[in-house]
Amino acid sequence: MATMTYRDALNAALREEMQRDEDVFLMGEEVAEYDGAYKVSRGLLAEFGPKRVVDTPISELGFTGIGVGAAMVGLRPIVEVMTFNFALLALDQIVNGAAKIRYMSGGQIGCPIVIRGPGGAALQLAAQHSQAFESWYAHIPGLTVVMPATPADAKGLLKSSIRSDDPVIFIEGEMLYNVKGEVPDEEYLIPIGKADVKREGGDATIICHSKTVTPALRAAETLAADGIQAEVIDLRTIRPLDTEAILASVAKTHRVVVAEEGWGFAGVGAEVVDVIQREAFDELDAPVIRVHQADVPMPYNKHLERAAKADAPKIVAAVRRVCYRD
Amino acid sequence: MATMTYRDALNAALREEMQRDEDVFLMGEEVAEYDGAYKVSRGLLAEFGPKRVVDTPISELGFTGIGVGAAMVGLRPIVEVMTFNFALLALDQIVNGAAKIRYMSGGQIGCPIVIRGPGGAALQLAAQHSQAFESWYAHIPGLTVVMPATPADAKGLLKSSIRSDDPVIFIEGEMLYNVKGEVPDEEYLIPIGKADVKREGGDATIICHSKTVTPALRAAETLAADGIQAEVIDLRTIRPLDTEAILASVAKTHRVVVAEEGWGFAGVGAEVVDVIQREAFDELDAPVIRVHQADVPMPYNKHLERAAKADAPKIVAAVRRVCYRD
Amino acid sequence: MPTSSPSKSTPKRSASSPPFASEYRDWLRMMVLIRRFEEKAGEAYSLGQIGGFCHLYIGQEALGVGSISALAPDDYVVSAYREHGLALARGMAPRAVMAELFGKATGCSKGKGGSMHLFDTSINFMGGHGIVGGQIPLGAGFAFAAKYRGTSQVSLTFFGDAAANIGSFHETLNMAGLWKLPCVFVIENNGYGMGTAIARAAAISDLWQRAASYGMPGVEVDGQDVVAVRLVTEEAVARAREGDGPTLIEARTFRYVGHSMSDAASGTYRSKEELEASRQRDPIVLFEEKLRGLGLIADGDIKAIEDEVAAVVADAVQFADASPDPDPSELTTDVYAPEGGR
Amino acid sequence: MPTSSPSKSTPKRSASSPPFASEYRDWLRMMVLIRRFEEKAGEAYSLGQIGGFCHLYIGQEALGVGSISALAPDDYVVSAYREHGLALARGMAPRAVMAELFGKATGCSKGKGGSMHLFDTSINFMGGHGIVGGQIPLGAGFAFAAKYRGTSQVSLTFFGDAAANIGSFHETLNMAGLWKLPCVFVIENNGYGMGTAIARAAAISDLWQRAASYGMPGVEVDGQDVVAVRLVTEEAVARAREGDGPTLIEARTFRYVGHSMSDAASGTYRSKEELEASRQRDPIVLFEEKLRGLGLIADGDIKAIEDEVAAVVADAVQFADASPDPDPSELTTDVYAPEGGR
Ligand SMILES: Cc1ncc(C[n+]2csc(CCOP(=O)(O)OP(=O)(O)O)c2C)c(N)n1
Ligand SMILES: Cc1ncc(C[n+]2csc(CCOP(=O)(O)OP(=O)(O)O)c2C)c(N)n1
Ligand SMILES: [Mg+2]
Ligand SMILES: [Mg+2]
Repeated sequence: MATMTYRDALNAALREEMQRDEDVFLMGEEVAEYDGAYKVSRGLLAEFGPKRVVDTPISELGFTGIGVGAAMVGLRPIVEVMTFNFALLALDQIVNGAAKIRYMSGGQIGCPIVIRGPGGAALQLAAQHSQAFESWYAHIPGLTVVMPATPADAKGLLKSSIRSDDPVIFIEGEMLYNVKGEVPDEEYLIPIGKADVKREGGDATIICHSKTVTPALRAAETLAADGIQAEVIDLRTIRPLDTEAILASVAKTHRVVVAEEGWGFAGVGAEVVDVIQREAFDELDAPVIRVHQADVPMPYNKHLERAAKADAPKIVAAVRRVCYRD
Repeated sequence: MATMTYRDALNAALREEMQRDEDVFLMGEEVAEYDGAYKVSRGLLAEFGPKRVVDTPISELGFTGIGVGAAMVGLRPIVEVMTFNFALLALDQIVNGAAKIRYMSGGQIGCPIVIRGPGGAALQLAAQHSQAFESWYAHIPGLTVVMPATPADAKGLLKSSIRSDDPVIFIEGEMLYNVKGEVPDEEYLIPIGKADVKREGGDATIICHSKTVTPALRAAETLAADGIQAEVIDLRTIRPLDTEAILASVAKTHRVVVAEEGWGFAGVGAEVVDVIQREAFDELDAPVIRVHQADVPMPYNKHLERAAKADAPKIVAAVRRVCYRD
Repeated sequence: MPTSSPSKSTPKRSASSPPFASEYRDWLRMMVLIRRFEEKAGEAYSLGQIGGFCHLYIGQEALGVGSISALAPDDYVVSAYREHGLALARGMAPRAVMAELFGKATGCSKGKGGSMHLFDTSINFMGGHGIVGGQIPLGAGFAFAAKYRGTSQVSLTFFGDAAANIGSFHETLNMAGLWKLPCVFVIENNGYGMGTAIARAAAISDLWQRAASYGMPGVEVDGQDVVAVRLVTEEAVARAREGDGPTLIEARTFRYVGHSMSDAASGTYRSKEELEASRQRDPIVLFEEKLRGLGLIADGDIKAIEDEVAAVVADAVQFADASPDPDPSELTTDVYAPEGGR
Repeated sequence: MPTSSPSKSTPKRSASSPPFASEYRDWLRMMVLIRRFEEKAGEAYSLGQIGGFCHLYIGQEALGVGSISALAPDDYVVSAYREHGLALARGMAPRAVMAELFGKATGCSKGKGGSMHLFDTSINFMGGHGIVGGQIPLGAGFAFAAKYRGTSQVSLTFFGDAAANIGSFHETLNMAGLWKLPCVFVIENNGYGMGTAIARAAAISDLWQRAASYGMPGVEVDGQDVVAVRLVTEEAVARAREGDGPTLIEARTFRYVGHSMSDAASGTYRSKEELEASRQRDPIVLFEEKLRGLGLIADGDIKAIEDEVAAVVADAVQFADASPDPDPSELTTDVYAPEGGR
């Protein structure tokens, strides 16, 4: 297995799928000549040329819609949004177009598009550039929402997403791009809709995804030193949610913390809580506790920002609470 | 008390607040010369003239942004979106502008805007015109989300919303406009953030808002005939959520159903469930059950549409389930 | 890229030596079919057989028929919600359209789409979209795909005058012009977006002039003259097919009916007089007169067309009415692909 | 409404009989201040004293200074994220700007906004916005409010060349033209949106021509010539103030630095040669030469300005560095109004 960054793993997935399928192309701001604002598409213009790696104007609604149109007639566009903050401008095409076209057309027209880019906060980018919208996308039937946390998951899930016949919202993270990890040398796919147990443990379950996986694992280390063995479940796909994996862990630990990067109100964690209390009501030994961003726009100041974010200490505290150890 | 429609109650609120405060104006598509696509603004152009009742082009992003700008310098715009489906196009101005300007400016600039119009489904308007986005807006700190179900609530809450110094998303309903109810003759305000017990009962709590209040009350009638006394809590405001009212009822009934019009995944109901299980874990005698739209884009065919929607029979069934009477 | 200076519909070919004589009867028949179909749809709506929103095409028939007649079979057509007439002009079966309006399983979208969401991939009729301007980037996307694949397909995108004020119009036309996509944009300028006259919504009233911002030709045409529309579209389609990029066509037309079934034809925002005046330029009457003048049809022909069309429309209604509703299981199908992916 | 034909910066007044001589020294000083301030900000960024994104204004100083000099004190200014220079030109205290970049409690936005979100209502500097095009409707909104209230205020809205391709540009300019709002739109055309040259993003390269779509005049001006920018803006502001509606100004300029601190000034998308060539038209050097030619300044003056400015900037940095971080309680304030409402 090679060790590579999350960025390079995504890059490899793009390259392999573009090699495999002539219908796959990449479009977005700065994806071609600039090699990507975050360099995820490095080298692809050189390899595939400007027909298949397309720089766009700053027109999120328009170029997403062009991607949706191209997908409706069978191409497989990968639309890079520079960050998902800017995809707010494209939501109409995603929600009213991509997500609904199959249904509205009575099954005649699919939309095999991937819309990808970084979501959530990086460092000190302030209120307009630090938003995690996964619960919004996951709210919408017709969409698939994928959020890998590791290089291996990023590669295998991006490949699966590109091959999906349905629109996939593929949310990465600026803070994840430099994360390193082992990636299999041979070709592989990771199925959409399957969570992954990133750490086993019998005392409590931490359910997390994307940028909260690393702090969750760190929290588990801290807790282990204190005699609490936490199981860490990385959702990987938000829609469809792997309720089976969630419930299996709850049946084992009976205590749950759900951590996510975004805001709390009607966040992904709320849905996870709902599933658990409904399907495993009698299994729970304590209420499920959630860790998420403070209910404020993201501040610029670095101390305030740190205070706003979900992090390992907050997860530790939450786990201690569900274990009645605080 | 006069009996009037929800539409007329809204109209009266608009008129009274425009009379009271010169800074209040109404803008949107067809609000002036056409008297409103759903006639909510009937007569306002005649009374207040084109300066204060402004027809706009079909430019949701642009005119919402103009409203946000006007609010930033102290006017009190009421922006009518013809339906909240179209407000998808304006989300950047709402989420990145209205909701954040106070915070980003360190408290210097407020945004006293009301964005209002019908949300959710009417009859057979199909997938793109039948969406309930309240959980999206409620996800965003900085926004207030108000959703009255009755004429009296509509009037009192719209007046409070117009007077609020913060941006308010005020979601009405095409299917509510003709609903009649008693409205006090004298001036009154209904505070934002307060739920209302629309029916008392000790056996189970039905938490609902907007278009699900009527079916919830109908369900309660049906259940009463069967010996189950359901309490019906109308949230009225989604953000901030009246957790106190919710918890008080849970403490009384120990059994809860949450009904909403929109989709389930990370819906308003998920948040309500989270609050209840976290704050009243030991009070619950059964898992909370949710009733919401089927997890599909809204179909056009009327039978399919009926099957997709939350309605009284589904609420009855859910209540019977939480009472272990199914 | 130089902007070719926009011209007021100066087609290369003249209609006086009729180049389309063999097609004229078909066009007339199609225009009459659309008119009668829409009248029936309006009736069915009043009877409660059709629900939701229903936007009729009455008055705009020449525009749809003339422009779509310029296409090859594998070209793409996409429109907003006022698309029954366009679907018929493109060749969709009247039965499938009417059944869709009735919400039946036999409808072109299996009863799930309804009036605003007609689709038929067998004729590349790509909808039927309900959000103003939403179909504009889709149309460019089909053109993008054609160019990507190196086919000679062209994409024809219809939208209303009011849609020319929305962001997706601007973003899409800019990219289409920049990338020289093979698409033709047709503004169906019926003078109003719902109840708002164009002069109250657009800072300039000659919308074709906006083409200059996007490095493409802009052309105005009389949308009530089916031949003029055909000629202008034909030129634009040829230009697109040859790789010379998009064209913006502004076709001036009228809708004789309300915005949708819940809106009166006149009264609030336009006067009875204005409506009556517009009827003086009825596209069907104009075309009949032209054909009569050319000696290409006689009274009997018109009667024959009307009779045939009446039968087709009656059959469509009867078919729609007799068709079953979708199976309840259809509620949850077609949300995701049954197989998952490649 | 007729579109007045756009002109290539033909100001009514001529700069040869200098009408602004009394202001020239202030303008030069401000341009130098911005240059030195930004250089320091760049340094502080490298030292980790400033975080997040940081977009410098170096090279564009004449544009900001010249245009803002045409405003009255209660006019509005709004911009994108490349706004440090505009905030200073509008009169924001260098201390307050630098402290905001440092994220300190003494910053103009209390350390909550940062580089992209500078605000100061005391001088009607309305931000600092991070979503491309997002500030354009806001600028029109301020103008709407001015017109609504019957004040004589004008709103000056800045945005980049790349922002002219986004929907909000189109929607806003249409409404501003339609309603004759008192606003002036300034395209800061520095040739690039991040790494994308304008010709690869816009179907036409003369963006001022887009004004014609909105019934307003479009003007191009040399953005490196502070006097020319002032004259053109002054005319547009007067037009707006008199109720004659908006103007679109395209000012051609250069940024000498990378898009943001994480982007190299040259190398990937533009050549060293291109960058060097642009430096031949440095706005500060050009203006110094002009003033020297007019005999309005001498070497000593420039030295004095540089010295004074260096002290101001050093003071700003020192102030920012010494200032406290916001109190932790600030995390949750300013989300909602403390009092609720009227
Ligand atoms: C984004 C959006 N805003 C508002 C509406 C409501 N609406 C439906 S049609 C329409 C008028 C459109 O007029 P025009 O584009 O001229 O087309 P026409 O109906 O005249 O054919 C409006 C405002 C919508 N569907 N989408
Ligand atoms: C809607 C949106 N898309 C993308 C971005 C990322 N982005 C920030 S600045 C920029 C380039 C803008 O260029 P231009 O408008 O010319 O202004 P300049 O930076 O040259 O001053 C981009 C793509 C953004 N902030 N907002
Ligand atoms: Mg129209
Ligand atoms: Mg630029």
